[in-house]
Amino acid sequence: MSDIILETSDLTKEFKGFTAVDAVNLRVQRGHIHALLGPNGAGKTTCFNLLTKFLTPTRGRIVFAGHDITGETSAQIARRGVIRSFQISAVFPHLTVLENVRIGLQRFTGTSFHFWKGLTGLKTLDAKVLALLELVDLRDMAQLKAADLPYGRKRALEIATTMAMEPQLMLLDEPTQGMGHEDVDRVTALIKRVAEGRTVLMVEHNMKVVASIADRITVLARGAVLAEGDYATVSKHPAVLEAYMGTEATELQGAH
Amino acid sequence: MNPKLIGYAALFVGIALLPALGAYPIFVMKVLCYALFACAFNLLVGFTGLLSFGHAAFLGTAAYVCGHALKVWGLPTPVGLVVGALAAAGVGLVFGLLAIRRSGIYFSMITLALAQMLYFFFLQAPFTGGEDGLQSVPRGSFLGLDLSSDLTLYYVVLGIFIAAFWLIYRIVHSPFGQVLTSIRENEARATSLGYDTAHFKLLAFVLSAGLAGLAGATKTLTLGFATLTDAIWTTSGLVILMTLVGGMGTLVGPMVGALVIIALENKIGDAGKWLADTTGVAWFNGLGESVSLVTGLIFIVCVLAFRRGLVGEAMALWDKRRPAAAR
Amino acid sequence: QVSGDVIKIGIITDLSGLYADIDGQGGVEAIKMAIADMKGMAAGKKIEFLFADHQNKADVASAKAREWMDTQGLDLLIGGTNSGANIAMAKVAAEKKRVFISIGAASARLTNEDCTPYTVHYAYDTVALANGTGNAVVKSGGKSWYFLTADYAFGHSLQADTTAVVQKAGGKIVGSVKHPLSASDFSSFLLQAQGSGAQILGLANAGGDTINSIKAANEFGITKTMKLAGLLMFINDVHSLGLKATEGMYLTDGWYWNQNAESRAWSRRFFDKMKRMPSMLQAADYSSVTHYLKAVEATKTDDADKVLAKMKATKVNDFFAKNGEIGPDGRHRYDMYLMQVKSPKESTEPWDYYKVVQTIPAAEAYTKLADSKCPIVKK
Amino acid sequence: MTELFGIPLPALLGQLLLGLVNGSFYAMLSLGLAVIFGMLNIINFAHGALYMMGAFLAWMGMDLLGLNYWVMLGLAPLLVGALGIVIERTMLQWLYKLDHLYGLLLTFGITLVIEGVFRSFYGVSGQPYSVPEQLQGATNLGFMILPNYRAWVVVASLVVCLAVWALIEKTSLGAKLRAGTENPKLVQAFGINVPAMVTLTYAGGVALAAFAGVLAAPILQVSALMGSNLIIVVFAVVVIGGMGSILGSIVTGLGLGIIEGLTKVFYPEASNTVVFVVMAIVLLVRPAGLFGKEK
Amino acid sequence: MATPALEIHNLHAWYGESHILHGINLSVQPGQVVTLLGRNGAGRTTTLRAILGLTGARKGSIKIHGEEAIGLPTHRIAQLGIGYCPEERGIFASLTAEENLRLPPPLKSRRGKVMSEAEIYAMFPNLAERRHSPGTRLSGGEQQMLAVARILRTGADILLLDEISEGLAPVIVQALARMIRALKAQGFTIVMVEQNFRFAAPLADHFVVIEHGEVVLSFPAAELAAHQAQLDELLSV
Ligand SMILES: Nc1ncnc2c1ncn2[C@@H]1O[C@H](COP(=O)(O)OP(=O)(O)OP(=O)(O)O)[C@@H](O)[C@H]1O
Ligand SMILES: Nc1ncnc2c1ncn2[C@@H]1O[C@H](COP(=O)(O)OP(=O)(O)OP(=O)(O)O)[C@@H](O)[C@H]1O
Ligand SMILES: [Mg+2]
Ligand SMILES: [Mg+2]
Repeated sequence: MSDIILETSDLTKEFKGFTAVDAVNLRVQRGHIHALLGPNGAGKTTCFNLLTKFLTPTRGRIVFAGHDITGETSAQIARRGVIRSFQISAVFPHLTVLENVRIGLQRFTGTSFHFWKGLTGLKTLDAKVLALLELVDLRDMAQLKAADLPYGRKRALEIATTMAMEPQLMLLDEPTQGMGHEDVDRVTALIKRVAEGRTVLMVEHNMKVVASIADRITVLARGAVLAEGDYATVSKHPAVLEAYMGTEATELQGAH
Repeated sequence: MNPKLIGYAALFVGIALLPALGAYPIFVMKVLCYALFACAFNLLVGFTGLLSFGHAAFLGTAAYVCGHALKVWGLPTPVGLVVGALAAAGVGLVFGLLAIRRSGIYFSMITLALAQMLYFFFLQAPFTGGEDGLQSVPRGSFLGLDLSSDLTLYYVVLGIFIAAFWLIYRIVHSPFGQVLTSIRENEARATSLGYDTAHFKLLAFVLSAGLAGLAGATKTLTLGFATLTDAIWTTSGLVILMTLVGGMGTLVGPMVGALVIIALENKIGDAGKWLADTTGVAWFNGLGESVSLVTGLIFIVCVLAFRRGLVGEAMALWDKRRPAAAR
Repeated sequence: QVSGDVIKIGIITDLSGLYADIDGQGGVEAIKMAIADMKGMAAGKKIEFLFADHQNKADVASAKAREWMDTQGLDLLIGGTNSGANIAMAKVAAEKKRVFISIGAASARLTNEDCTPYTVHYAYDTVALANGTGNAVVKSGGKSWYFLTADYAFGHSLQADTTAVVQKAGGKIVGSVKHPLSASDFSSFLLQAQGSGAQILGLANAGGDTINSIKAANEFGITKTMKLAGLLMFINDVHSLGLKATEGMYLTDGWYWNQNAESRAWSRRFFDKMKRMPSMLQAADYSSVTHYLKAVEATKTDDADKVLAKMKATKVNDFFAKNGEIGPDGRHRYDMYLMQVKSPKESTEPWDYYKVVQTIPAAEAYTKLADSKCPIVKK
Repeated sequence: MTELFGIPLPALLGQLLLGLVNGSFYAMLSLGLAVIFGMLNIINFAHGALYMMGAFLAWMGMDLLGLNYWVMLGLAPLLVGALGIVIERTMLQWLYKLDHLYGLLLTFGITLVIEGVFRSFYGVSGQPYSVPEQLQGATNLGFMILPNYRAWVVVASLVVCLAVWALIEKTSLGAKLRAGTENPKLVQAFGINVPAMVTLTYAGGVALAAFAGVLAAPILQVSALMGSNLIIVVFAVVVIGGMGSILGSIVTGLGLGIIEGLTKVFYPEASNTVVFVVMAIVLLVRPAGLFGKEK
Repeated sequence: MATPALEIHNLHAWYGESHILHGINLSVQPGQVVTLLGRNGAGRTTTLRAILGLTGARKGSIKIHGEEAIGLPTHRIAQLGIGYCPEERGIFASLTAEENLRLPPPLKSRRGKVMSEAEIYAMFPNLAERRHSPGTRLSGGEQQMLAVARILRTGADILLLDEISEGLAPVIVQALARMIRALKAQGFTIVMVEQNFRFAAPLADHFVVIEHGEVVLSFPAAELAAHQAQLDELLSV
C-alpha cells in the first residue's frame, strides 16, 4: 500500500467544453503491471498524454515518486524515468534498428549537445544495444532501417527503445494493437519479462493479454474511473460489463 | 579511411586546382561563399526539417557587420570575419528564441517576418549606405598573407570554406547530429525519450545562422561591399532554391545548387551568345536578359522531374543500380 | 598600341528588372549603333562588344565587371542603371584602371565622395534634376513645396538637393512624406500632401512609384489643387501614363528625341530597331561610346589614362550634347532642359510628348567643381 | 477641430477608408490564395503573376480588341481560369502529396516565366489604362473626397469575398473540397470526381486573382512586375489569418489594409514592413494565425 | 441465377513493382455477406482496394452488377454502387464528425437502402454527441464508427468493410454485429475483411480464405464445420 509510484489527484482535461478526462484519481503501485481499460474514447490515450505532458491538464496534480511533476515539461518527465510508447507505432524510420535504440541510451552519456564530436564515442554503447535487441529478438535485424521492419517488429523495437531508457515507469499504449497472434503472444511475454523490477502502466483492448499479465486494472468510461481492482473483480463488475465488456464478454475474450 | 572522406578530399583538391585550370577565381570564390551559405541553410532544413525563410538576415547581418568592422573600425581581417559570423549567430539566437516553437509553414513565416524587420532596419540605418551599399571594404591581410592578390584570397576563402564544411560534416555526424535526425524523424518520440527538442533545434538554428554569417562575411571580403541584396527576402528564396536544386539533406547538394544558380546568374548571357554564335540563331542572344525566365523554367523542370535535386537524384540512381549489381 | 589588338566595350545594366525600359536592351542597341557607325573599327582595330544583365544586384554587376576586365581585357565599361551597381563597378574599374562611363546612375556620389580618376558620369544626376525642376518651378510661381519621397538613398538625395535649390530660389518646403520603395498604394500619402496646402507636389521617386503616384493624384483630383513636379521622370514613364494623366507636368531631362532635327534623325533610326523612341539614357549610351571611340581614334591607343585625358580635353558635340565638357571629377557637364508635358491636343504624333520650356546651362545644372566633394579635384 | 494623435479626426477617417480600399484588394487576393492552399495544399506563388495577367488582359482587350472594362471584368477571369486549368492539369497535379515547398517552388517558377514573357513583349514601364466612364469622378463624403471607382472596388470585392466564403463554408461543396485535399483517393472512392473538382478549384482561385487584377488596372501601373511586390504581402495576410482559413483571409486582408493605412500616417517609411511586424506578433501569440486551427 | 452483385475474375494487382494479387476469383450474390479471411499481409485489404482502383496497376475483370469496372476511374466505380470503409478508417481531420458523415454524396445508382442521419445517430449515439468536433479528435473507436456510418447513407448496396471490429471495445463490436445483421436484412451486399473470426463467423454466408494473393479456400457458411480443421491450419501458425 505504501509504495505508490504514481498518483494523480483530480486530473482533468477539457477540450473546448468537452471533458475527455474527468477528475481521475489514479494510484499506481511500484512493481505492478497496471492496465488502463475502457471503451473507445474513454480518455485513456489522453490520460497518457497528460501524464507525459504532451497535453497540459486543465486541473489536477500528478505526483511521481514523491515529486510533483505537474508543472514539468515532457522532456523533464521523461528524464525522471517515465517513458511512454505511442498508440501508433513510433520509431525513427530512417535510422537503423541499432541507431533507434542507441538514440535513447545516448542521453545518458551527456554528449548530446556535442556537435563537434564524432560518432566513435557512441559506438561503445553498441554492445549494450545489441543485448537489448537480443531480448526482443531483433538482433539479426540490427542493421536494417526501421522503416523496413514488419509492423509487429516495429512495436517490439519501440519497446526495446523504451526499455533502454531504464524507465522506472513504462507507459504502453496498446502495445499489441494491429499484431498477428504470434506477435501478440511474443509481446505479452516480453512485457511480462521487462516489467520485473519496474512499473508498467498500459492501455490494452485485448482482454486475453490483460487477464494474463495485469496485476491491477482501472477501468475508465467517459473520462472518469468506473471501477478498479484485479481482473477477477473488474471483469465481474456490473458497470464494467455493461459499459465495456458487454454481455458476451466471456464468449469474446480470447477471440483475438 | 572512409571512402566518403576521400571523395571530399578529391573534391577540394579539384577546387584548389581550378584557377590553375583557367577558372576565374573571383567567380569561384563567389560560388564558394554561396555554397557555404547554402550548406549552412541545409544544415537546418535538411537535418532538422525547419525551413527558414529568413536566412538572408544572417548573410546580410554578417556582411554589414564584417564590412563595417573592416572599413570603419579597421579591425584585422580574420577578426572582422569572426565578428561578422558571431553577429549573425547572435541574431540567429534572437530569431531562434522567438521562432523555434513554431513548426511548418508558420516557422518559415515568422523567420521571414523577423528578417523583413531587420531588412527595414538595414534600410534605415545610416551605416549601411541605403541602396548604394557599404562600398570599398578593404581586404587587408590574413595571418600575414596580403589579400590584395586574387589568388591569395582564393586560397584563404577556400580554406574558410573547407573548415566550415568540415564543421558541418562534423555536426551532422556527431551525437548532436544523431539527436537532430531523430527529432526530424519523429519529434514526439524524441521528446518522450527525454530530449528537450526545442533546445536542440535552437542550437542547430544558431549554428546554421553563424555559418551563414561566415558566408556573408567572406562574401563581403571577396567582393568588397555589402548591399541590401544580401539581406532581402529574395536572397532567402535564392538559398532555398540552391538547396533544392542541388538536393536537400545531402552534404554536397547545396554546393552543386549554388554553382548552378550563381552560374545561371552570371553566365547565362555568355551561354546565350555562345549558342547564338555556334548555331547562328540570333534569338539566343536575348537569353542574357531572360535570366529569370530561364531560371523559372529550370525550377519547373526541377520540381517536375528532379525533385530530389541533382545530387539527390544521382544518389538515388546509384543506390538503385548497386543492389542490382550486387544480386 | 591597343591591348589585345581589339577594343573591348561592355555594358552592364538592368536588362530585366524595374529599369529595363529606360536603358536595358535599348541601351545595348544604341551602343551597337555607335559601333556600327564607326564601321566596327577604331585606331585600326576591331571593336568588340559585350553586354550583361546585373539584375539590380551590385554583386552581380561588380563580379561581371571584374571578370570582363580580368579575362576579356575589357577597355571600356558602360554602367547602365542602378546607382548601387554603378558605384560598385566604378570601384572595380578604378582598381583595374579601365575607363568607366556611368550612364544611368542618379547618384551624384559617383563624382563626389565616390569619384575615381577612371569614372565619367555622362548623363543626369540628382543635382541636375533638382536644379532644373526646382529652379524653374519656383520661378514660375510654385513657391511652397511638399515632397513625396522614396525612402531610399536616391529619394533622400533628390529631396535634399531639390530642397536646397527651392530654398535658394526663395521657395519654402511645407512638408514631406517618405514612402517605402514599391508602395502598394499612394492615395494615403497624397491625401497627406493635399492636407498640407502646398502648391507643388515634388515627386522624389522613380519608375512605378512615380507612375502610381501620378495615377492616384489624378484619381483623387489632387492635380486640381496642386501642381505635380516629377523630379526623376523618363519619357517611358510619360508614355505609360498617357498624356491625359501627365499633361502640364514639369520635368527635367538631359535630352529629348524630338528636340531638333539631328536628334530626330538619330531617334528614327533607333525607333526602326526598337519600336519605341529612345530615352535620354539610350542616347547617352550612343553618345558616350562614340566620344570614347573618337578619343581612341585620336590617341591611337586604348590606354585608359591617355584616352581619358583626351576625352576630358575634347568637348562633346553631337546630337546628344552641345559643348559638353567632362571635368576632372568625371562629371560630364552639358545643357539640361526643363520640359513640360504636352496636352493630348498639342501632341501631333506618337511619342510627341514634351515641349522644351527652358534650357538649363551646363554651368548651372551640376555641382560646381568648386563645391565638389571629390578628393581628386585640386582646389 | 477634434484631433487624435495630432491628426485631425476627419483626415484620420479618410485614411481609414483608404486603408479599407486597399484592404479589400488584399482580401480578395488572399482569399484566392487561401482557397487554393486550403483545397490543393499548394502555396500558389503564381497568384501575383496571374493578378498581373488579369490587369494586362484588361489592357490588351481595350488596346487590341476595343473591349471595354466591363467586358474584360468578366472575360479576364475566365481566360486566366482557363490558363489555371492548364497549369493544374500539366503541372500542379503531380505535387499534392509532396511538401509545400515543391508547390511553392513550381509556382515561383511559373511566376518567373509568366512575368518574363510579359516583360519581353511589353517592357516594364507599364501601360495606360483609365477609369471606366461610368465610374469617373468622385463623391464628397464630407471628411474626404472618395473617387467613385474606389468605392466600386470596395463594394465589388466585398461582394465577391462573401460569395466565395458562403460557397466554401456553407455548402457541401466546401466540405468535399476540404476532404479532397486530405485523402483524395478515399474521397474519390466515395464517388466524387476529385481531379475535376481540384482543377476547377484552382481555376476558380486564380480567376479571383485575375478579377482583382482587372479591378486594379485603372488605379495601378499595369506592368509585368505589378504582382511581384504584392504577392509577399498577400501571402503574409493568408498566414496571419491562418493558412487556409477563408474567413481569416478576408478579415485579415481588410484589417491589414487599415493598419497599413494608419502606418502611412504615423510612420510612413514602415508601411511596407508593418505587415511583417503584425505577422510576427500574431504568430508569437497565436501560433496558427488568427483563425487557423492548431494541429 | 441472377447477375452477381460483384464478380471478380482473375484479378492481379501491383503496388509499384511488387505483385500482390495473383489472380483472385470471387463472386458475390446480391444480399450475400462474404468474409475474406487470411493471415496478416495475405492480400485481403489489397483485394478491396483493387476493386476500387486504389492500388497501382491491375489486370483481370471486375464486374459490378454486370458492368465491367476495371478500366474506370475510381469515382465511376464507386458510382456503380460501392461503399468502402477503409482499414485505416480515413476520417478527415479538417471536417467535423458531422461533415465527415455527410461527405459521401448519394450515388447515382441508388440500389441500396438510404439511411437517414437520425437512424445513423440512433445506431451510434457517441457520434451524435461528438458531431461538431473535428473528425480526427474522435477516439479511435469513434472514428471507426464514423467510417462505417458514413457509407450507409449514400445508397450504396455493396459494402466493402475492412476490419471494422479492430481496436473496438467488446460492446461496440457487439453493436456492429447487430448492425451487420440489420444491414443484411435490409438487402445490402457485404464483403468483409476480418481478423476477428468469432465476430465474422456468425454473420457470414460465405467464407473465402486468401493466401499470398490467391484464393485458397472458398465455402458457404453451412460447410463451416466441415472446413474447420483446414481453416485452423490456414489461419493460425
Ligand atoms: N502501399 C503498399 N505498397 C507496397 N506494398 C504494400 C502496400 N500496401 C500493402 N502492401 C503489401 O501487400 C501485401 C498485402 O497487404 P494487405 O494489406 O492486402 O494485407 P491484409 O491481408 O489486408 O493484411 P493485414 O492483416 O495486414 O491487414 C503485404 O505484403 C503488404 O506488405
Ligand atoms: N486534442 C483533442 N481535442 C479534442 N478532443 C479530443 C482531443 N484528443 C482526444 N479528444 C477526445 O477525447 C476523448 C478521449 O480520447 P482518447 O484518445 O483518450 O480515447 P481512448 O480512450 O484512447 O480511446 P481508443 O481506445 O479508441 O484509443 C475522445 O472522445 C476524443 O474524441
Ligand atoms: Mg487511445
Ligand atoms: Mg488488411
